[in-house]
Amino acid sequence: MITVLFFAQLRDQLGCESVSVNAEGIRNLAELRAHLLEEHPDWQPYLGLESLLLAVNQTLVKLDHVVNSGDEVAFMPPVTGG
Amino acid sequence: MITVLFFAQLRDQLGCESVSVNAEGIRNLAELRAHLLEEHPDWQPYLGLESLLLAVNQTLVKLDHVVNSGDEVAFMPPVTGG
Amino acid sequence: MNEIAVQTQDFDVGAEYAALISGDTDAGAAVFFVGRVRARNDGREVTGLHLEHYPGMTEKSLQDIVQQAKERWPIERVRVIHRVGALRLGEQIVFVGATSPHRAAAFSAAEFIMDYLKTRAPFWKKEQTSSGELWVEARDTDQQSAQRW
Amino acid sequence: MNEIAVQTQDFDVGAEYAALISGDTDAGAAVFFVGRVRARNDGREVTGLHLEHYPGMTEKSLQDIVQQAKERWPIERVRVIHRVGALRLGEQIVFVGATSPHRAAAFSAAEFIMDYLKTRAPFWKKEQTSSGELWVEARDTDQQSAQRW
Repeated sequence: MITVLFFAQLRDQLGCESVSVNAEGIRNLAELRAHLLEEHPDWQPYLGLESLLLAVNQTLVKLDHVVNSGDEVAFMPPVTGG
Repeated sequence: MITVLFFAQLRDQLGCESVSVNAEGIRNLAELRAHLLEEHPDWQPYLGLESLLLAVNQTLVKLDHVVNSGDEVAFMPPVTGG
Repeated sequence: MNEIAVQTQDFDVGAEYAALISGDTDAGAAVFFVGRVRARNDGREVTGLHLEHYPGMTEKSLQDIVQQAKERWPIERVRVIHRVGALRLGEQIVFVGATSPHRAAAFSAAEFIMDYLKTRAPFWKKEQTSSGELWVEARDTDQQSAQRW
Repeated sequence: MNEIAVQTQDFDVGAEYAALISGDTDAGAAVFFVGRVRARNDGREVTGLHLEHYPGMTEKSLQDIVQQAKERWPIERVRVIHRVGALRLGEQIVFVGATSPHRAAAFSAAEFIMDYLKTRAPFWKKEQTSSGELWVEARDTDQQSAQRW
């Protein structure tokens, strides 16, 4: 399984904080996102945003980054700390 | 009269902290320096240095700056505060 | 002293400065940044903030940013504190301190850490304003600042 | 609070910071620099300094530098303190603090003030070292730093 986390306004928009996804057949973040959008077509306006930041196991990565079972994945709006 | 001040290592090198100079016939800092060097030829290695900073009435100026009777002139080594 | 702290409680700038220079006579230069909740942001009247973060990744990303700063400049010591949770108007949000033998290195390291923190560390601000709550939008100018380095 | 102080006595960084932000919720960003007597300078072992200045011109030149910073950046408040006289190893020499609504402005103003102070304000350091006293030489890198602005 892959743990997927959503933060800040993205979490509010999806009405969801985290989901567990079966890793089978999912090779990278792009495929993970496609899988989530298949199950939740109404997430497209939010999860489809190019501006989102992506992390795998708490490190920022790009959309082509490999994901494996056991990974912690995060979809995040652009950060606004400091 | 023009009051002339010397600071830091320049003061140590000249062995002099301040002198009063008759302003007559002295139009600018270059002429003031020439006048001082005429009276003290041994000051040339120190007062002749191009790196010296010059101030008239406590404002940094260039060698062609006009001087008048009553002015306070300073010859200073490059500053090293902070 | 840990280099990184993510915490709800406030911090004492004087005490942080004292700890950073304590017993270190090689660091001739110390630079500090403090960010606070300000009254106006993009024309909105702000009365407070809620700061959300990604626990675990926050500390990891700050440590990574500090490490990059140390690789770029001759830094003696660094301290980064970022608060999370509810913050009122005027309260302190973030502290970055860097010491170095060299003034330029201390300035660059502190500004680099802030620029990277602003664009890479997983914190999000939700503003309380006179017309309700809203998530703060990221700024292009922050991206541009981070791309300088 | 005066913006400029030239003094023999030490200063308290925490108190200076508190005064700079007191009652001002528009200044979201505060940047501070502290310069101290460091143990090594150009390979020499330093045990102390004597700081000479040009009384009157010192204050005037610092005020002029602060004025230039205010014309370049949206600064809320500025504070510059420079000590003179005898200073021991590790003691504080100079404090520059600047607050602004904007982070980049506060960083730039503080660094600009330091760069200009280093090349235009009439202070001179005489070092006490293990091999005697000597006047510190000005650095080309300080001139280059000041020419950036």
